[in-house]
Amino acid sequence: MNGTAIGAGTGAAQPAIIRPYGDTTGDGRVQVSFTLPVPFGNEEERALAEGAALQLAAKMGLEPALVVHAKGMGARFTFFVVYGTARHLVDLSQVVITRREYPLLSGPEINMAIRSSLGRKLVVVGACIGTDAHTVGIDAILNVKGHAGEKGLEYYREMRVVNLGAQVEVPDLVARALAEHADAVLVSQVVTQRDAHLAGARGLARGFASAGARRPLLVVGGPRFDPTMAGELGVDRIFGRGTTPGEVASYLVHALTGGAGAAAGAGEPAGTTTLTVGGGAA
Amino acid sequence: MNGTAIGAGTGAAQPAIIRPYGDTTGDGRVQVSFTLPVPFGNEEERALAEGAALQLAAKMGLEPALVVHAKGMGARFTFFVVYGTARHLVDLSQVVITRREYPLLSGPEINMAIRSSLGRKLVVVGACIGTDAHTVGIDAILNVKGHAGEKGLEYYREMRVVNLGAQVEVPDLVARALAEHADAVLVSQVVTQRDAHLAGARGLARGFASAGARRPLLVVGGPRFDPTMAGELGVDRIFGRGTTPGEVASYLVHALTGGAGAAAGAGEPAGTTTLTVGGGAA
Amino acid sequence: MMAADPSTAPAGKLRLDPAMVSRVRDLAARAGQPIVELARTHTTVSVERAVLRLAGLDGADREGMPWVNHLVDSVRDSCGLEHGVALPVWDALAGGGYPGLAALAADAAAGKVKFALPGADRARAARAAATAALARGFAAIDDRRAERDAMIAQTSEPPRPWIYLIVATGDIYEDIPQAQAAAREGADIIAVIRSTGQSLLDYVPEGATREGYAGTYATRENFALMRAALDDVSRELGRYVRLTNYASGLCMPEIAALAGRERLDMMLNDCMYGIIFRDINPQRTFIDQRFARQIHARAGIVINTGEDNYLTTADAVDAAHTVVVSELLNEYFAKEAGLADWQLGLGHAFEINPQVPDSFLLELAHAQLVRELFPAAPLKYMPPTKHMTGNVFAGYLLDAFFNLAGVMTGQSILLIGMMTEGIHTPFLSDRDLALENVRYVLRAAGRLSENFAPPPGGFVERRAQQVLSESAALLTEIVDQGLLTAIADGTFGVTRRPADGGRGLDGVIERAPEYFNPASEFLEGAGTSAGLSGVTGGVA
Amino acid sequence: MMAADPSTAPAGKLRLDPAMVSRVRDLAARAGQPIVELARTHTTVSVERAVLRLAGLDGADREGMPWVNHLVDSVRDSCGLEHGVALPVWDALAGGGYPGLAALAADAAAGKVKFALPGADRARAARAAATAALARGFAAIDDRRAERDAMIAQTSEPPRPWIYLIVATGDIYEDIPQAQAAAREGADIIAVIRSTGQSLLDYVPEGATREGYAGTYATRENFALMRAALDDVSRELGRYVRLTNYASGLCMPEIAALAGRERLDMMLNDCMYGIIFRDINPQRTFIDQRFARQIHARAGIVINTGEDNYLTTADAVDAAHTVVVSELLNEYFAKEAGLADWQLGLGHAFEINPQVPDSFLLELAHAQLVRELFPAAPLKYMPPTKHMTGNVFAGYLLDAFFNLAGVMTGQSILLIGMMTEGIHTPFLSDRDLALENVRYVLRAAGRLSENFAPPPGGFVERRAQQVLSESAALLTEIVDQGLLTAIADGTFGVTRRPADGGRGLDGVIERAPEYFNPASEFLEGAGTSAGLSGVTGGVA
Ligand code: B12
Ligand code: B12
Ligand SMILES: Cc1ncc(COP(=O)(O)O)c(C=O)c1O
Ligand SMILES: Cc1ncc(COP(=O)(O)O)c(C=O)c1O
Repeated sequence: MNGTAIGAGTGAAQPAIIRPYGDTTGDGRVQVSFTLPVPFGNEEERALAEGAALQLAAKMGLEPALVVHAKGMGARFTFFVVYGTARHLVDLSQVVITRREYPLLSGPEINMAIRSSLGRKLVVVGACIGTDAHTVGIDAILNVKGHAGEKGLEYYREMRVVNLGAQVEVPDLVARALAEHADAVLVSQVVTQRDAHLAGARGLARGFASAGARRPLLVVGGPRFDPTMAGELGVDRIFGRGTTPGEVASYLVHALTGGAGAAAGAGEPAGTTTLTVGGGAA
Repeated sequence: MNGTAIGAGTGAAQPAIIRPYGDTTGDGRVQVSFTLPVPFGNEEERALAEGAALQLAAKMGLEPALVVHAKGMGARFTFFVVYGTARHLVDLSQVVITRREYPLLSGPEINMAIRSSLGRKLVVVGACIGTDAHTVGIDAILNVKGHAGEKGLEYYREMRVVNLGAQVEVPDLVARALAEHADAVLVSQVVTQRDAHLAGARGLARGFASAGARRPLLVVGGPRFDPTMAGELGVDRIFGRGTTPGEVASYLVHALTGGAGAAAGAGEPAGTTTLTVGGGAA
Repeated sequence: MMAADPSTAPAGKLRLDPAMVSRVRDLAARAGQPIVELARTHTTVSVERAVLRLAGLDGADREGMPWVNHLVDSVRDSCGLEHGVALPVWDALAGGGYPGLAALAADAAAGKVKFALPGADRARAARAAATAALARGFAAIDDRRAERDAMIAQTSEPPRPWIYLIVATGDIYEDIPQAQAAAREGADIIAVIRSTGQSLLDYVPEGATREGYAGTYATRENFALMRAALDDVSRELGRYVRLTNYASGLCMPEIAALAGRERLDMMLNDCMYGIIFRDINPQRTFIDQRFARQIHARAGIVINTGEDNYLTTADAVDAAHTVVVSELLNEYFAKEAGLADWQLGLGHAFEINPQVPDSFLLELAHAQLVRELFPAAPLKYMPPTKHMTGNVFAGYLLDAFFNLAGVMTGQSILLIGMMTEGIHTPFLSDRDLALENVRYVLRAAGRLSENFAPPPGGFVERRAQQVLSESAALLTEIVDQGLLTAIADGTFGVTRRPADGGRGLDGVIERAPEYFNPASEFLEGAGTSAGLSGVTGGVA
Repeated sequence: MMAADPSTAPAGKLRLDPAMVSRVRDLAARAGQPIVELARTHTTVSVERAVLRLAGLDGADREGMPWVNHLVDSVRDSCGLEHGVALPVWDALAGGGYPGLAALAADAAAGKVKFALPGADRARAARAAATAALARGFAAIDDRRAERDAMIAQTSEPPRPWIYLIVATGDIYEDIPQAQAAAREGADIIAVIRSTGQSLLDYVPEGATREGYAGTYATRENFALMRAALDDVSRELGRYVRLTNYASGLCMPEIAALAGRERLDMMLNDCMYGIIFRDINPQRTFIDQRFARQIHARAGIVINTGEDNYLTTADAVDAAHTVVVSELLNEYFAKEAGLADWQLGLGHAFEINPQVPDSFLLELAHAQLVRELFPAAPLKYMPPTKHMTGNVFAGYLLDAFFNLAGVMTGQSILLIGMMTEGIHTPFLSDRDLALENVRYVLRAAGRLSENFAPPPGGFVERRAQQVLSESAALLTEIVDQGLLTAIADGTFGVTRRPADGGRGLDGVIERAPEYFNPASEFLEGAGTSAGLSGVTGGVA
């Protein structure tokens, strides 16, 4: 990992304008599957259904496109698999990526930064809020056991972690966070059906709105979050799929100690890129 | 199957404007997979790669879209699976479907039509041309054994079928067709890599160009043909995926006897729909 | 009653030691006995509300708070619940001249009723009235059970394994067509997942509902709507399609009562799921589950336990024995509550990390072990979830191997995995593809199990025997320290749940010596459920 | 030499009757003998060209027509080929004072050479010169064989089953990175599919090629480029990656020669594929295949036969025995040509319609039968193609079951199926996903075969024994009527190929009594290949 700009980072050989690749450069081949609410019974219906699928493919910019599989599901729906040639170009120079605004620090650096700038332990309160009971993600960040080979925040000598577990109501979380003098509140939201996670994050922000100056840093995470949405949801930072504890710890130091860690000279420089859709590998 | 217009055929309950259906009406959910020629190594590269995938998804009209899987393949390629919400609407009233221009006839009707209008056997010469050796498709149309429960053309008393098999060069085919006084030449093209099938069909048309008035009806088939392209390729008719022998026989009668079968009053009326992308089920 | 006869223990393909098998069963009984004692000597608000629901009290006030809650809360406020809700209620009913329980509850809600424990005479009348009301309630449940048998006779019993599918739109009116579509594509059992919040509600919502997150509320009306829709499709298909819902949670006994009244066929009902995955108080859960299971026993409902869940938070290899231990405990509690073998849908799962070498052989060992330990139980086998990623192709493949393991080891109920498990609640097409997957496996390899013969001393046999001895060791520890302590220590699902923590402990009440529960005389005593239903258990 | 010793016939999992096994082997030898006789008494233009290629003659005229074709055609025009090409050629070479064969060929192409059969004296000299040239040629081939052994020693031999993957872009420079990528992802063998037209060409194209339909031309240069690229990646991975190409076709012996010279490791070489699927004349094919196989034997190349193809035109259940019969014939011809057991990559396939009940059990029966009939052969198992549709999810699943059948029955070489088989030649990602598929199956279930034990009298055993007796019956018929008649009657792949039909019959020449082939003394005689290579065959 390094701090260079995109163009350089991707190497000289990488052209800026690319297309999807099936088995030859530039062939543009893409696979798509979807269901349309149309029947697939008699010849008439099948013709209409496949025509509808091809219309959608064309609107998606796939031309030519072939319906390679169509299957009626009950009397009202048809499932399609389509392969086609995407007419769109991908311009790598226009790719929107949010940059990681902080350096990745080692454990000792994090502890030292906290000690030197706060002079006390950094207090983190974590929870799954509302009806979400998926604690594995937040536990991966907080518990000593950690995730992906990195120890969780509990492991840091200079952090005090209070993990409230699942199904915590926002008012209870606010009360507890203030009582603990939390520097940061970490909340996980895994269920996304009907945008439950967005509602959850907004609820969190609203809950802490009245806390004024005592409002801790609000950090939200979960596998289906778009990290660029923090502002919109009223929280300070969002972490996505594959986040590691070290990333979170480094961020906390950056946000709460004014980047003392980076000032310590070690670690990786700020300004490298963070993922738009999550923090790591698939 | 019936001969009504599209609107009626799809039933009163079918709205004209539809969207893809994941698990709720109107949710627009679509699955896409593709490869981009971008590396997926370090954090920088991954961010760029996922951003590029999202850019493509956005251009395809998927918004929001989530990269749910990204995998580096070697040093230069990344494979993605994306789920997103298609912003496009499908307008069923605008679906382009070519109509089957002839009625489907029964075996006796076909034989009778040939006898009454030609007064002799209808001669069909079939082959796989060029280097294509996939005979199963043309055999399915021609051989007695047939396909999908329908007997092949050899089974019709009033047809004489000469099946030349695979790898026939166009000049040889032309010579043989003229020698046999073929009414129709049926050619299969299954290999489509580098548009081999299109080249094959064009070569067929060119080959028969000099035959003038003696040029037989040219019929081409194969699983990846787009039946609307007949004119463009210079042949009379194209059959796609899932064609049945009965469809082909009915077409031959229609094209070569002036639709005598339909005149016989029986059978299904002309004007029903034929598939844009093939004749049958997946 | 619980100690298994060693002579009936299966030899099977794994050559399990019958003495070992009866030893673990014995240990489970010893570990469970103190918990049964706890349940016998305590009641809960939900148990008392369930009594009222069994007596037919439905409905809610304008805010949606059910009358049963109002009534039980009022009684508790007035005179406590240690004698049960029945005596005060039926006494007040008679005394106030109410036309029925709902009217009484409405007055109680309005603070117009003062409940008291009746004296001996009036108590006798109240007791009789309550018992009569419950008799009518149980007669209705018995009718529904008979109705099930009739429906099965009229349609048909699908062959094992039964294909179990989930619907989870949050809207009962979207769930219904999806469930019917799934049934037409081959589902034998439809489970309606509940909204994420419901199990923590200390009341059962009312009416048909269209709002839920990642699931639909369990209500009597939703039960009835779905059961009717599935009856339609059962008749259409000539195959009885079963309906499942979830009892575990703060209202386990009440939902059990509603399930019996609306002819649900199976219910998720685990002795520990609520404790571990919903942070419900352990004592509350154990008391509730016993009464809920007694009702299931009567209603001819098959229970499904939740051991599969442990493997989402614990490692499926390291914690394999915790699944077996929990199944033995669930079996003990279930039989004690009157459930027959054919009603024990014990749960287990295919959750080993697919990166682990020999993972499929390990899965076979685990699944075969469970099959042989519980030969007569309709085991419910759960598909991979934890290691399902966004790679839907890999997911489709893993689900196929799950289906295959199910078939090779003769599992009874296969919950069908979705290739998009790692992404979203199932799309219509996910479910359709999942059914195509299992249909292929059943058709192509349904008879493979005849060729599955782990050799003596081979990998599979050794692994199964290892898990069994680990189970014995853990059970011995649990007997020593007590089940509540073991749970507090994070034995199951690496989640610590202290005996006094979690929700709902305030709803637990120690029974007074004169505690009266009019349902109990219908529910306790030997052989309650055996032989009532045409369904027979056994190895698939 | 061919009749198998009954005592070595395998008992195995299917309890095949050793007498039956040796009976079918015997019948195959009797059916094959007349064909061997035909090959011993005839030559072909391609056999003669192969002699020149073995002697090192490469290159082509400006139109791309190879010098070997010019030379052979000239000789044929001048004095016929019934004495072989060698005597007239080496005689003219000496007589004209040519620096080498290429110069002679150029002159011959220009019509400047008149070939004649030399008289006794000059014949002796020509014979010696030819033999010396061939000795150098075979020394080169022996060197390449030793080089292979060295490379394997330097890298490593991958464990069985070997993963076999196809590249097919039509452009050698696209094929190379795709092949390397596949090797890095786990492929042990790379096959470069040929362009659709090549097998009907009566010459071998020259040079590196970038134009081909659905495959890349087999040329010496392409062989060399790909072998070098795979050597690089073998070193990088520390695992020897094998290269395969296709011999069958009108130039079978020549391509075999080039394969030996460029160290290909395996070659598709079937005694009947060209006849049935390319409409090449049967006699031509049988003569060509024998000489081609003799070269493979010397070069230490494993052959792959093409029985899998029959099941794309015939039904995989009805025609299962035709696969076995053809394998027995291929084995007989191969051994007669000097190939050792470890070189017999006999082909078979997983092609049963997945809608057929018990299809997976039938596949297991077929695959296990072949495994037990040929215990020492590196069997090549082909994935489903015919029943692969546009449903890529279903296709991915079917491929997984193919992989599983391969693992359960101990197949040696697994050709990896593509989920898009029914659609297009493989995408890069198709191949990557296919490798993930097989890696999962090997990792998770690689040791499942220890648990696969078809019970006596069970479905699998009965099916295998049925196929074996059907094979015996068919072989008996073939012995009676002659193999050429059987082929004419559509016995294999339901395709009728009369003995005098098809392409290339005009390239067949009956040998004169004085026919001389300088390669033959290097190729004929016992034990040619045995013990030369470090590769050992046997059950995976
Ligand atoms: C384990 C699990 C459960 C367990 C949870 C146990 C527990 N104590 O957590 C049990 C079995 C109880 C369960 C129940 C249910 N689950 Co669940 N479950 C899963 C499962 C299999 C794995 C989730 C997981 O543990 N991932 C591993 C962790 C490490 O990853 P993660 O959560 O993404 O966390 C990482 C990052 O996102 C990030 N992160 C996450 N949170 C935070 C917070 C902060 C502050 C930061 C910085 C970072 C961060 O860092 C983590 C490490 O990298 C998924 C399916 C899947 N394969 O993903 C379904 C899934 C999440 N469940 C789902 C559902 C619907 C449910 C149920 C409602 C019904 C059901 N289908 O079973 C119930 C009820 C749950 C409820 N009330 O919330 C759905 C959600 C659908 C959606 N998109 O809305 C999923 C996707 C399954 C599905 N396809 O239907 N579930
Ligand atoms: C069988 C088969 C073979 C057999 C052919 C045997 C034979 N005698 O036909 C063998 C093994 C020899 C073979 C070889 C090759 N094959 Co091939 N083969 C197939 C396979 C598995 C099935 C094709 C088939 O029989 N379909 C069944 C018939 C009934 O369907 P159909 O052809 O679509 O025909 C129907 C309609 O299309 C229509 N129709 C077709 N023709 C005509 C003509 C007329 C006039 C009409 C009216 C209608 C009509 O009616 C038919 C009935 O409904 C496909 C993969 C697949 N699953 O589709 C690959 C496939 C076609 N082969 C392919 C290739 C590349 C080859 C090879 C070049 C290399 C290889 N991969 O093996 C070689 C060389 C072939 C050559 N020179 O042409 C590719 C083509 C890729 C592409 N899109 O370009 C495919 C798709 C496999 C793949 N994914 O790589 N193959
Ligand atoms: C035994 C058991 N009960 C209940 C549930 C569901 O509970 P809830 O509705 O609380 O998510 C599950 C879910 O998997 C379960 O296994
Ligand atoms: C034995 C054998 N030879 C050759 C081939 C390929 O031949 P062609 O290049 O003619 O397609 C195959 C294809 O499957 C085969 O099985």
